[in-house]
Order: sequence, then structure tokens, then C-alpha cells
Amino acid sequence: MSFRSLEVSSEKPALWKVACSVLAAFFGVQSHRNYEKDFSSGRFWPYILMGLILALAFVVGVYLLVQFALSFSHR
Amino acid sequence: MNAPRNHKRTVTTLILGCVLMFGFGFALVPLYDVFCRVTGLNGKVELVPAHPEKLGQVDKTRQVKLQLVAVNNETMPWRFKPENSIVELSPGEMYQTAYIARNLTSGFMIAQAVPSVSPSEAAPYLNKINCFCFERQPLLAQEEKAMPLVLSVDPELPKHIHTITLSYTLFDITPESEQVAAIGGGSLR
Amino acid sequence: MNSTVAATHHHGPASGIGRWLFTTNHKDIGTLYLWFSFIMFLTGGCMALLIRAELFQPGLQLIQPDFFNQMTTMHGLIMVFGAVMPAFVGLANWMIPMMVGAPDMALPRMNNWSFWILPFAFSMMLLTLFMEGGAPNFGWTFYAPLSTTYAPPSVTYFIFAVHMMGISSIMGAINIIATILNLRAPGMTLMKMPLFVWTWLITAFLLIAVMPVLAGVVTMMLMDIHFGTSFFNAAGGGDPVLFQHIFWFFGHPEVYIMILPAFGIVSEIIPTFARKRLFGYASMVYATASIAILSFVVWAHHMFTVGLPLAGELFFMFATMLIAVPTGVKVFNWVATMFRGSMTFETPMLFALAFVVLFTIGGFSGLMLAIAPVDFQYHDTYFVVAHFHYVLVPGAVFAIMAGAYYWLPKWCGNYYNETMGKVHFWCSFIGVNITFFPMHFIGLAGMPRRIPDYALQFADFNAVATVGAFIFGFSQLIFLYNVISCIRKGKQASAEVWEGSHGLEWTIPSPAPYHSFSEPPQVK
Amino acid sequence: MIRTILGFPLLLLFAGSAQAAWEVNLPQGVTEISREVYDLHMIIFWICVAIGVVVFGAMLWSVIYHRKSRGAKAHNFHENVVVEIIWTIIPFFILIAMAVPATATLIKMYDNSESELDIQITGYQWKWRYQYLGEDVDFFSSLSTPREQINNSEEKGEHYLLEVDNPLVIPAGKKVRFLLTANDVIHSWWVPELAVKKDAIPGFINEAWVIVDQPGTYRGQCAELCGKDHGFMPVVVEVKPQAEYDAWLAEVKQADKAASEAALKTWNLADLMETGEQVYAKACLACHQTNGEGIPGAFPALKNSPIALGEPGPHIDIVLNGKTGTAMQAYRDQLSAVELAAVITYERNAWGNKVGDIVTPAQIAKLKE
Repeated sequence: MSFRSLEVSSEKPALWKVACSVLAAFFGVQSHRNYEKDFSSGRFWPYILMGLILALAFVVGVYLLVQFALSFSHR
Repeated sequence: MNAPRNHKRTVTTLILGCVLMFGFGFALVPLYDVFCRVTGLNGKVELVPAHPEKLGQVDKTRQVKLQLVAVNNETMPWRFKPENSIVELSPGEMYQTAYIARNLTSGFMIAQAVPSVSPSEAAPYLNKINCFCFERQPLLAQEEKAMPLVLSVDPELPKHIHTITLSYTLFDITPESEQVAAIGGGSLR
Repeated sequence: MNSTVAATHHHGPASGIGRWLFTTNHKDIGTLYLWFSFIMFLTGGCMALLIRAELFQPGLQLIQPDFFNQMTTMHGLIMVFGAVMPAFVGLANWMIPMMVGAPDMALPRMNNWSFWILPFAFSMMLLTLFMEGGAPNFGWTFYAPLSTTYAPPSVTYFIFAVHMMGISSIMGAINIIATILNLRAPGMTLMKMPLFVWTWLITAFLLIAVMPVLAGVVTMMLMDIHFGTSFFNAAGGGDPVLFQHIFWFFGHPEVYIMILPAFGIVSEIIPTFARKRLFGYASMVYATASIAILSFVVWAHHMFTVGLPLAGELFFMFATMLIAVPTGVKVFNWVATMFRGSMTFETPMLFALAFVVLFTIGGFSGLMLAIAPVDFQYHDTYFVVAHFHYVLVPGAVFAIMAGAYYWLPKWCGNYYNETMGKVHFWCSFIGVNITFFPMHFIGLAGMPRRIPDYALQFADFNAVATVGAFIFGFSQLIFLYNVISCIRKGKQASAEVWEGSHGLEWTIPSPAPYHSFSEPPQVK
Repeated sequence: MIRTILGFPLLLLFAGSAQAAWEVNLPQGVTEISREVYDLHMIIFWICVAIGVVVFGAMLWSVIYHRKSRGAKAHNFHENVVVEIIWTIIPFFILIAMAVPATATLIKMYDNSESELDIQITGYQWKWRYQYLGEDVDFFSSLSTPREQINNSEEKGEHYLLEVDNPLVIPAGKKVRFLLTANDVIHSWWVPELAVKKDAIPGFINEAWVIVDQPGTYRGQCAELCGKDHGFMPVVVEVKPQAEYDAWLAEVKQADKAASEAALKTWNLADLMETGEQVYAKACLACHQTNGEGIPGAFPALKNSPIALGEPGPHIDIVLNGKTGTAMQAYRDQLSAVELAAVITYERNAWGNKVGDIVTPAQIAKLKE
């Protein structure tokens, strides 16, 4: 997907930066400063992939929560 | 107006995405079957004979109540009943029984039995060695037949399950030629 | 729609019917979508009045149960696919190019085709009412086997109509994504885009992801009915619950498709009339993105009573409760935008405020429905009907009306009649609450959904709801009159139209010229 | 149903009005589970009301005081991450607090300890069938509200649309396990007071259970759209103390035995015609109409119909086994041998179909068993 934005900085955004901004998205809170830093990197794909990975992590997380809850029942 | 932007890359990527999701919609069908086998979701049971070595040794310490239930689907006028409906089993023990089916109509019919287990967590622990639901059951007019069922309960059945209900629903799958098309008159239900 | 033509050798709109049939102009296509959506809204509304009239008193008075089921099914389908979604696409067609400084949508011809599919899809679906065996009567969620083995013969036309609507929505989404990603004016970076554009970009991705799944499920139905497969027929190894899983995998993202653009519209209107910038713009964008992704993992909260294993019930209960957080948080952002603002209450602001209050009530009942053990009592009762009507009628429909009132002066160059706008608002507000608030009570008291007649203990609130439905229904004619008279004559609108408005769309004159932003504007 | 007055503002408005039916809330129910569900419902409801009061309060305050007409100047703050984090964490913790009791109740609902009685509930298009596993009790339970009340030509009874001919009877204080399945489309068996709602799906079996400690009659309805008469297939559960239940069970078995003996008795044409007419009114009139002419194009006429006038064989076959692909159901299990013989004889000798032969209950009994 071609992607145009003015201030395209060359260096690839650090992976953990991407991860924590996607986590912030899941949480629903993000500062404008980080928001601009995120979109200044000009590369779209890392965020989408990280979003999918963290969505999977969320699913596994809730599954573990379910197993934890089930352990209380007499199963 | 400046030259129209070249959207080919964007549009092809998105259309590819659509085709993939359309395929994903259809892929959900086998995915669902695999998921049901593994978790016993919806009480689904193996439709292929359990291979022998899965039958562990008999666990005499526990008794499990097995209830056999027969259900006719709407289009199925046969008389369909288990030989005996409630039996106490110990896990691992081989149990042989049969379902009696009698074609009460005046025509030749073929039936398909669909098994279902409740509670659904027990489904993966029901090993069926031979079951009349593995293949289609034809019956001539007024013919009666005892359809065999051989099964055993897996000893690893979770401790909290005491009763397993195995139900068979009988469906009419007589080919089109002998049966009035089901669609036409279905309107005023 | 007269308009002054500024650009050099450009021709104005063609004249006569040809203009509307062959238009590739995003403004005309936006108008077509909006008028089509309003006609469908009134059609679906008449069916709703017929349903409420039958339910006014216990006993069968007006229509037979089978026709009643046809009305509930068609009401659901027409309102979801014919009124709400085309209205949002219409608002997107009109406003997105102007908001991002683009001359037109990325693929104008496809834009025309994706509109003109809809009238044919819906006339085919409405014609099923006159077919032998009647229109589809299996609910807008068309569960198998009622919609496959036991369906009236018109189900095949229903399937093709859904195919056509799906294709139209997918093409619309492709068009919007290409426009937003490729045609933004220089300087209009993703960071400066209005929130309406952001919510529509995310909604378009949702459409691309789930409309094909809906097409898949109706194709499976078609194969089950005509080509002897058994996707959903237990006899041949299929499973009716499989249908529900695939449908709701599409269904839940679909309800977010119907509400995210409404979040976008409200996030445009409240800052303007509070004369204060939107609070937490970045959080709103990130929360919208996370809602879109999380909406794919919660679908089975529509199926808590189908007999899921315990682990499944717990998983979907926890996931649904977690997804309620980013959605709820957005409401706080709107309230924070209003806080310490300097507000005036024109009609768009009234509708936006009513949206925030009443959508939140729908959100609360949604939170109650997420609790699985209690959902056993709520499922398929009028409590659920009250829930989704609160998030859809004062939710999506009020946001669409707010958007219409807000941008109408920009579209046609005249101000609408403010007092008539307020009369329309208060009638709709009162009507919507009298109709749907009692439904919480009769749902809790035990009245199931989709029944043409009910026991005596539900009688009085049903009567109240019917009165409310007629108030709400007929007050939409005020809206119709106001819009038509505004187009014909009205106080000339300035380019800025509203005192607190920001954004590229307010920099061009009102009415917006036939071709706007032929030269990309400079975004500071 | 115990009517609880709640703090709904609207309710206060109507509270004083005449003794009309202003039910506003879930029933507390008569089982431990239903009381827990009611408590969960009230907790989450009051949480929502509390959050609502805070949010709408702030909004109302802002709408009143931060108006341009009151000279309010717009402040220029539009971001505060700390405040946002706080108002995200608070609902997050409220939800966690809510999830704990909800999980406990849900786990309790999925308890499959030993049950004293198992009943197979099968959903038919537009009636329920109850089969007591182990006992030989099997009967249909369909709506008993007369059609005149539905068409408003008669005064509506107290339990309008919530009354059946044969209610489901279960013992009090005992664990009863329901096995739910369906004969045609998806139905859903729901009794609000027992807090039990489970879908009945054709080809699959679902499980639910209940321990009712308080004898009484509890009413519910089908809760999944299942076709034309979805609103007309109610559920009535009568909970009796153990002694009364045993007496009822014996009486039902006795009645079945009597019915099968009656089949062996010799019947004359007059008796069969008289019983036949009653059975016809109950089971066949809805489609074939009183005059036996049916509805052209929808339901065939029985008056001088070739089947009714011809050999009894095909006539018996179509009444017992129904006709696939049409609305004609198989009545084999729904009516007793006597009722079937009577209605077939009635159809062969009424409305001018003077065939004169009779079909004996013994004939039908042989075919049925």
C-alpha cells in the first residue's frame, strides 16, 4: 500500500516502540506527541502486523484467564 | 486536474484482501469441524471408528450412567428406539447395544443418523468402535432392523462427569427421485 | 442544485436525468446515496409502524403471524443495509474529498456503479413481498435451518440482493481507502485528518474484511438450498450452529461499521459548537483502531444460549467486557470536549448531545448483556431489542441527521429553518424514548422477540411503545420538509457556515462548487 | 410473579395508575441460580446507573454553565493523558469486580452433578414434546388458548397465550435435567422464573438443569424465531411436591394404559364420529377448516377428496406419517390410537363423504406400536 506523508523519517521505528503504541491503542489512551512520532515514520505495515500479533496475544491472554477461572471450579 | 493518481497498487491489495476474506469465510467450515473434534463443541462425536489401541484398560472404580436417546427429524416417520435407554458402564468397558428401526411407510427410504453428546465436554471421551451412524441405513417398506452400536467410555473422562447422554437424530436422505422436493411446499410453515 | 463554476474550462453538471445516471462527481453521488437512504428509511419505517400497530394490543388485529415475520425481517434488512449504511457512504462521498483536499474520489466510475447497484438490489428484495410464499420471514439474522430448508421460495432473491449490497459496500470501501490514502492534499498528513475521515478509514477496512464473509455465508445458503450441499443441514454432516458462528463473525464487526462513522460525525460537530478542539484526538484515533481489531474476537456473545461449552462462554464474556472499555472511554472524550467550552445549541449540536446521552444508555444495556449468566434471561427478548435500537436509532440515525443538518448549508448554500429543525429534534427525541425505553421493561418482564402477539402482562408498555413509534415516525416528515425547503430557498450561507467550524471543507464557498479542490489546497 | 418496585424514574410516574400490568423487571425466580442471576442483574444495573449519573451529571453541568449565552469563554485544553488514563482504569477495575461473581454463577450453572430425573424436551413447529427418560411417559404440550380469544371475538383469559393442554410436571426440591433437541428448526426453551433458556437445535442435544424448591406453576415461551406460530408455543412447568408428583406419574401411566385398552374395545360409527369431531377441532381445523374445504392453493380440501373417499390405507398413511415437503405433519406420535381412528373415520364420513366404513383403534394401534 503506497503511503504518502510529508516528514518521512528514514530509520525504521524501534519494534518495542511500535508494540507499546499498539498497546496504548488497545488501552484507548495516547498522547498527541507519541501519535505524531508514530505517524512520522511513514511506514504502515509494522503497525498493522503488530496490531494483529497483539490481538492474538490478547486472545491467548483471555484464554489463559479463562483457564485460571476454570481452575476454581471443581473441574 | 493533475494526472489521476495511480491507485492500482492500493486497489489490487484491497481486492486481494476481499478474496482472501471470502476464502476465509469458507475456511471457517473445516476450521469449525476441527475445533469441534478437539473440544467436543456442540456434542460432536467422531464419525469414524475409534482405532483399537485407544481403548485403555477397564477402570472398575467408577460407574458412568450412559443414556441413549432417539429423536426423529420431522421428515422421518420411522419408529426408532434404543434397545435399552439407560445403562451403567465403567470407563474402558466395551458395551454392545442396538437401535431398533422400522420403516412404517409404504415406500423404500434411506436414513442417516446424526449423533450428539451431552455434556459436550464428554464428547471426545466417547470411543465408538462400530456405529450405525457411520453409514446410510436403507429400509424397505414395513422392514424392521436392529442397527448395531458398540462403544466404550474413555477412562480419562473428567471426574466430574457422571452421566453421558448420547442422542441419535434420524434424518431422511432418500434421493430426490423418490421424494417430493422439500422446497416447494415449505412456504406456509 | 445550481452552482457557480469557478474552474477554467470545466463544464457544470449535465442537465436532466443524464446527470444523475452517469455522474462521476462525488457530490452528486453523495446526494444520490443520501436520498436513497432517506427513501429506504421511510420504507423501513412504515414496516416498523405496521409491526408496532399490530403489537398495540394483545390479540391479532391487523396482520397474520407469517406476514408479521416478513415485516420484522424486511424492517431489519432495509434499515441496516438500506438506510444506515448508504447514509454513511453518502456522507463519506460528500465530505471526505473536501476534508482531505482531494478533487474527487479515487475511482469515480466505480463510485457511480457502487451506488446504482443499490436501487436494483433493494427493489429485488422488496419485490419478494409479492412473490408466492411471501418475503423472507426468518429474521434479519436469517438463522439456518429456518432460512434454508424451511424458507419461502423468495429466499433465493434475498440471497442475490445481499450479494449485490455486499459488492456495493466493498466497492465503496475500496474507493474510500484509495481516496484517503492516495489523494490527500500536500500537508494533510494522517496526523491532521479530521476524525470523520479517520473513523471512515477504519470502517472501510472493517467492510473489506467482513462483507466477503457475509457473501460467503449467503453463498453457502444458496448451495444448501439449490445444489444439495449440507453446510447447515445436520443430515449431511452440517451444523446450524456453524451458520451462527460465521454470521456473527460478520455480524459484530458490522454493528461497529454502523457506529464508527457516527462517532466520527459527533466528533466533528461537538468541537464546532463547543468552540473548543476535540479532547484527546490521538486517543480517539487509537481507540477506534483498537475497537476495529477487537471486534473480531467477541462474536459469540450473540450466542450465549446456543450451548457453548463453559470455556467458550467465559472467553467471550471476558473479551466482550474488555472491549467495552475503549468504546466507553470515547464518551468521556466528548464530555471533556464540552467541558469549559462555550456552547450554542443549534440543531446539529442538539442531535449530537442526544447521541452522546442515548447511545451511552444503549452502551450500558450492552454492558449488562455481556454478563453471560444474566444474558440467559435477556437473550432474544425485548431487552435486546431495546439495546440495539438505542444504539442504532438515537445512535447511528441521530448522528446521520446531525451530519445532514451540519453540512446541509455547505451542500446547498442555504441555511435550513432553525426552529423547524429544533421541532424535528424534540419530536424525534421524545418519540424515540417513548418507543424504546418501555421495551427495556417488557423485555425484562419476559416478552420474547419477534412475536406478533403477547400475554396480558406486557400489554400496557406495548401500547406506550406503539404511541411513541408513531410520534417518531411522523416527525421524520418535518425533516423531509425542512430539507426540501432549505434546498429550494433559505438564508444564503457563508463559506464558514458555523462560527466555530475548522477544516478544509469550510474553506470553499457554500454551496460547494461542482468541482472543488481541482488544485490541491495548501494545508498549513 | 413478584412485582418489585424499582427506582426507575418512569415507574414512579406510572406507579399510581390503575392496577394495570406494569411489570418492569426480571422475576427473582424460584431457584438458587435464578436468585443469583437476579442479584447479578441488579448489581450491573446499579453500576451502570452510577456511571450514568456521573457522566450525564458532568455533561448537564457543562451544558448549563458553559454556554456562550452565559458568556462562557472556551478554554484551550484539548489533551490530558493523565485524566484519560484515570477514566480508563476506573471502568476497567469496575468490570474486573463484576466479572468475578459472574464467573462464579456461570460455573455453577454448568454443574453436571447427578440428577434424579431426566426429561427429553423436543421442540416441534409450534409445540413442545416432553419425554421422561426411564419412565414410559411421553406427551405433547401445545397452546390451549382458544382461537376466538386470539381473534378478539372472546374475552382474553388470565393466562392468555401462556396456557397449555398438558403442562410439564416435575418434583420439587429434586435436580431435574433437561435434554433439549428439536424436530425441525431451532427453538429455545425458556422459563423466566427458573432462569433456564437453552436452544433446541435439530440434530444436536443440549443440556440444562434446575432444582426448584418452591412448588407452583411457572410459565415461559419459545425464545428463538421458529416460523409462523413462534409466539404461540408456550411452556408451562408445574412443580409438585414429591408425593403429588408420584401420584401424577401413576395417574398418567394409568391413563396411557386405559387408552391402549380402549383401543381394543369395539367401537361403533357413532362413537368414533363423535370423538373424531372433537379431535378434528383440536388438531386439523386450523388448516382444513370447519367445512373440510381447506384453503385453495394452501391446504387441500378433505370434502370429497380422493384419499378420503378411496381405500382407508393411503388415508391412514397420510394422517400417521404426514407428507414430506408439505405442511402436513405426522400425527402418529401426537395423537392416541383411539383419537387417530376417530378422526380418520370422521373425515371419511363427514361433509357428505358418506363412505360408511370405520377405521378401528385396534387397526391403528397395530400400526403405531
